[in-house]
Amino acid sequence: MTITRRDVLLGATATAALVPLAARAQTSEVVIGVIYPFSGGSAQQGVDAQKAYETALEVINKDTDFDLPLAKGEGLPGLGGAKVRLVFADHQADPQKGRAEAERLITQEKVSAIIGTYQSAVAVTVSQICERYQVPFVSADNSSPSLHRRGLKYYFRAAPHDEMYSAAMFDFFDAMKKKGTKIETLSLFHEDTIFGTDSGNAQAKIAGERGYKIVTDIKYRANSPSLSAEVQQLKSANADVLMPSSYTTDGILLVKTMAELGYKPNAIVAQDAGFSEKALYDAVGDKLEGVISRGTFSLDLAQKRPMVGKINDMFKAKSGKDFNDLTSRQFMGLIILADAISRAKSTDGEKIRDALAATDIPGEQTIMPWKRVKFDEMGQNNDADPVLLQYIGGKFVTIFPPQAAIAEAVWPMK
Amino acid sequence: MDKDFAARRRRDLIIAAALAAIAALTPLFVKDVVVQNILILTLMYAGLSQSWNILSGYCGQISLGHALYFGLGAYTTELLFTKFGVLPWFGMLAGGVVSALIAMGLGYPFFRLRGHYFVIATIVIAEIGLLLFHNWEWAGAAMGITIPIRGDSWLKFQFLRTKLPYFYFALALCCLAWFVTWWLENSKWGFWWRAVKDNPDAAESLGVDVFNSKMGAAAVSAFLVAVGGSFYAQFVSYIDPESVMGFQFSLLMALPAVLGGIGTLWGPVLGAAILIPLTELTRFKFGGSGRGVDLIVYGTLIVLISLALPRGLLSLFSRPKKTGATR
Amino acid sequence: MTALLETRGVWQRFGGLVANSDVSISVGRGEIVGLIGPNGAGKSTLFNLIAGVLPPTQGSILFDGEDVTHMPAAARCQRGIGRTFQVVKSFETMTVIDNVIVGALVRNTVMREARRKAHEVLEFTGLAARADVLASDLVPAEKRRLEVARALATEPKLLLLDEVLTGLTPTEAQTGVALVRKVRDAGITVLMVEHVMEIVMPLVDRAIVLDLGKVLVEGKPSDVVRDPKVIKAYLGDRHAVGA
Amino acid sequence: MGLLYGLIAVGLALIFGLMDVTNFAHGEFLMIAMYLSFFLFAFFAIDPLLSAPLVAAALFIFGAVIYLLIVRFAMRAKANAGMVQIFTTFGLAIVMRGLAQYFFTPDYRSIPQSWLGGKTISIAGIFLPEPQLVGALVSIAAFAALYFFIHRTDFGRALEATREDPGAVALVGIDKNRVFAFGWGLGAALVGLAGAIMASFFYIYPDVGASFALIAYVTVALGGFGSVFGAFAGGIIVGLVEATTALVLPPALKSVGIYAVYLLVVFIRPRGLFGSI
Repeated sequence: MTITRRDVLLGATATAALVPLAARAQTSEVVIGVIYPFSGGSAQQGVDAQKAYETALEVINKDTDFDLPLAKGEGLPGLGGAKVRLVFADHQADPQKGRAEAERLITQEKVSAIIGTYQSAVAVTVSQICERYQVPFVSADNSSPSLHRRGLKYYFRAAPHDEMYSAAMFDFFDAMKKKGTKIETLSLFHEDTIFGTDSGNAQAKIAGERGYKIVTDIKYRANSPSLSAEVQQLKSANADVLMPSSYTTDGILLVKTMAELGYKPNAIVAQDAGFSEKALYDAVGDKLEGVISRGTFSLDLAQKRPMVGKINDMFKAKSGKDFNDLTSRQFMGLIILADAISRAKSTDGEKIRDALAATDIPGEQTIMPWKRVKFDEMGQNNDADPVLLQYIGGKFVTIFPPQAAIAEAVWPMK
Repeated sequence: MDKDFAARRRRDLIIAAALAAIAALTPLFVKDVVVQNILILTLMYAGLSQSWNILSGYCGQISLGHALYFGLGAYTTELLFTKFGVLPWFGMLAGGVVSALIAMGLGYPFFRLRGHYFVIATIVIAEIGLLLFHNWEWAGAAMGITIPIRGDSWLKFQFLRTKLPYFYFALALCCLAWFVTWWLENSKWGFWWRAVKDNPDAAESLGVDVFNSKMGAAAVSAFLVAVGGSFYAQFVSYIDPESVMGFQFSLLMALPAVLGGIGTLWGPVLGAAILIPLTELTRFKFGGSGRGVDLIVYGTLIVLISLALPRGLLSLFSRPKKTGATR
Repeated sequence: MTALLETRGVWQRFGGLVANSDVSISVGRGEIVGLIGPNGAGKSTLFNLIAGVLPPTQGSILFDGEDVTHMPAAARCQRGIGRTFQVVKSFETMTVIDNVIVGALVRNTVMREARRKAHEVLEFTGLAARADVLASDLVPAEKRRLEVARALATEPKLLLLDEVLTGLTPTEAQTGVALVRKVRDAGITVLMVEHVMEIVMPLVDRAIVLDLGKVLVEGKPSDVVRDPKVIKAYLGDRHAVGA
Repeated sequence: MGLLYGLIAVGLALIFGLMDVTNFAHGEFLMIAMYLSFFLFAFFAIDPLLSAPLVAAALFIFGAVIYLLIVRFAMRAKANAGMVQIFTTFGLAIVMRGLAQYFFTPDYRSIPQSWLGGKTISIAGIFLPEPQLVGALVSIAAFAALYFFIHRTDFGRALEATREDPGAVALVGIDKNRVFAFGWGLGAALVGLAGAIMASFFYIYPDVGASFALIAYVTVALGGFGSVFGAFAGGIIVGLVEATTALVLPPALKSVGIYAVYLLVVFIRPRGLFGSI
């Protein structure tokens, strides 16, 4: 057994050691693994993510004229113009399958890095496997704060996490209060998987610190067939602000049920997820005029940075949708990862890791309203400023923070 | 005739030993971790399905709620480990005992139910367990439990660098479940269970304690499944309610047995050996497409096998029985 | 010598329906007793009360000097009551020998001995050649025989036979009759329910006729068949009997 | 809501209870119905309420075809009939989900504007959402019709007789397959009706059936297999229990209430409230 164990060890290091040789010899391609749910209840997110990554791939591999890392020129300059190839894998929202897929991508597809995963629970196991094989994992769109606090060396997240988002919401409330808007009571409404639980906990904590009163804190079962009872409770509590953390399905049902039960809160400030999905607004957009959602992306950034609009057009051509909060993060995640690989001039996991750790991209060279991209020792980018967006007249408008805002918040919502 | 029978029993044992020996040697040739992963899962599901088969196949009490015991095994082990520092090996045992006790506790009301009512009750109880764990803050609720990584150690049954210990444990579990089945098959319990499955009234008239038969089967079955759950938790090193107590586990435990041959000694092993690699391969092959092709392939195969071979794949191999001859 | 089985003033009511009213019968050791009567006479109900399927509404049942009125069927089997079912209930997915082993396990905890016992019983009942056949593949007459074999494997003192001879061809019935005699010769008391009088009468030592839930007549078969009350009770049923 | 559960459940009750076939693809029937309703709306602008009969008719054919193509053979299985049915229909459910994902894409769909969607009637301060209200009315009508149908028509009796003794029925010249295909069609049509109404206020995606399937099984079993009235009563009870549990327990646990009531009922009455088999 000792022999074989050593062999496995050798195999793992060999994977990392041999590939750069091959890559340098042929300068042909760099493989990156993309792990998403492509079947099951959240397959839509997987399919959308695929389009976002393909858009990023186009920017990287083709010669484009954007002020983004790697946009100009073909492929990765650090590796002699090597092209990036993506391998997609389906984790079906199951941590075990995510783990198995990550391992398969690393050992069989010889990927240099992995990006994913939408569901936070899957990110937990995928990042563990990456750590074991010393392959960097870029958590493009997971927002659970617990993820980067596990002492992993190979974990990176360029986007904000829920505590940062929630803090931004409360900053916004504070600002509104100063202007004389009455915001005292809050209703939290969150689903019961990691995302909702984390988000709810973060919000409850900050609310306590800043002296807001939570009148109802409802945790509900994700994908419930009915939310009538829950909405009834929200309605009777009638807080100043309703703060939902829901995925698309529940978001649609929540809004419909609210309309049916005649509950019309003063304001809805949503924790992204469902509330940044086109599907939700297609379904119930008319009832959501004035809803506020946190986000890291806003299309109106195109007014300041024209490339945002162009890249969005590229994405739209593939998917038929505008970039949203998730897809923009996925796009950016791959750009940042590829940039690091190029700077590492290697496909060796450790070198890419070091390059990622040394990343420092100014905000202007992203499609996001961020200050810059720079990771702390836990792999979290603390300069990814969240924004608050308001849905007005069929599109999102940035309303907070002031430096990014292009409009004043409409309060109360219609 | 007795000799025939004894010979058959011995033959089964020899085949099993040979298969186990071959399986034990595979890591010498299979270095690919992905294949190893598939092997581990196959062995694990073979063991789980074999355990499920005891209650549902032999004793005929179709349970689609065994995910409850799987999850209880996983949670007992990890809660004891992360909260009280109890080694997983003891946790595994504790998980098995807890599950067996709960299975027997549930047996009191449950075994009065028959047919669909029983099946639905088992689904429902597992669903209740899932919801409770989902909302149990102390047990990590939706966040689950991440098993702290402390480096390779047999004591903590934790290995980062190699899958071999997991492989051998899964093999041992599978062998244990098989051996328990083999042993019980030719015991008073084995006969009682089959009698209870076929006709409880007749069994009762022949002195079979129907209720306790079911209880015994439930306890053995739950214990083994819980050990499997503990193993899975250690193997994945992260658990959350959905990923150890979800309904899909109940089905995945039943499917191999049903496909291979329910209520038979070899059915679960055969079923798992075909089903699990198939599941994994269809996902590798089509999963990235995002168009559900893997589901279509997988589902179609289940439909076809269930329809074409109601007694399971094993019926392809069984020798033709002397039938119909009325002397 | 006390009777092996005795029922004392047994009543059974299903809602408003009275299936047995005040039935007191007794079966002595080594006897073959026939329990007969027209359709709906309450034979099967009484039979089930004795076998322990359900407790009587009123009255008591004594077996071998012990009150078994409220004892479940499995326990009665251990005390020495074996039974067959009117609608055969074989263990369909098990082989013939395995069916019988289930019965043999009552008295033999060691598998090897239970198996040996089962083989003995199969020899005794003439099913030895079919030992390894699935019960579901037997013809009806064989299934009946299997039921008897299974019950015999429990080594009963009293064997309850529920219409084992009904629905068989004359040859099959003759083999059946011979088997019942053989059972009695082995020292086992037999209580058999039969609908068709012609077959049972030559076989039984004593007949008990039930009608409308009550004991109508009891006595030697030759006397019973000539009893006017019996003839009257059966008259409406004549055609069926003649068939 | 309870009545809608009832409507979903009654189709299942018909298949499950009256024909004694386990149908694990029931939720997927619902999913298909919702998609149909959605597409009729999206392409022909037919309101779900209007398209309900169309959808029901389409599902009728679909159900009958599924029976004739697949389920018929599952019922014929000599060994393990129960397991064969469970897994055949389960496999079917997976295929249907896969096909839905393949053809309809996994996007969440929803009908934005309909006659019913989002409207509410307020009676004495109690808000009654119109879709649910109409759903309830349709359910009551469907139940009444079905009840009458099963108990008062020759076909209903044929259905029951066929379940009990297919052989005997064949002797009187009833074709078992025709009767059961019709029964499956009818069951599916009822789900179609439910799906069309649900489409007006619920989101639609390939896995949508799963959320409802378990509740439907519990509803049917609670009421008792083989009883149309039972499914109706079961639906109302499930709806009420759901609403009341949410007041007592955290909403995330509201299904626990439904499940607990089911367990309680079957422990006391092992055949459900009105079950005959």
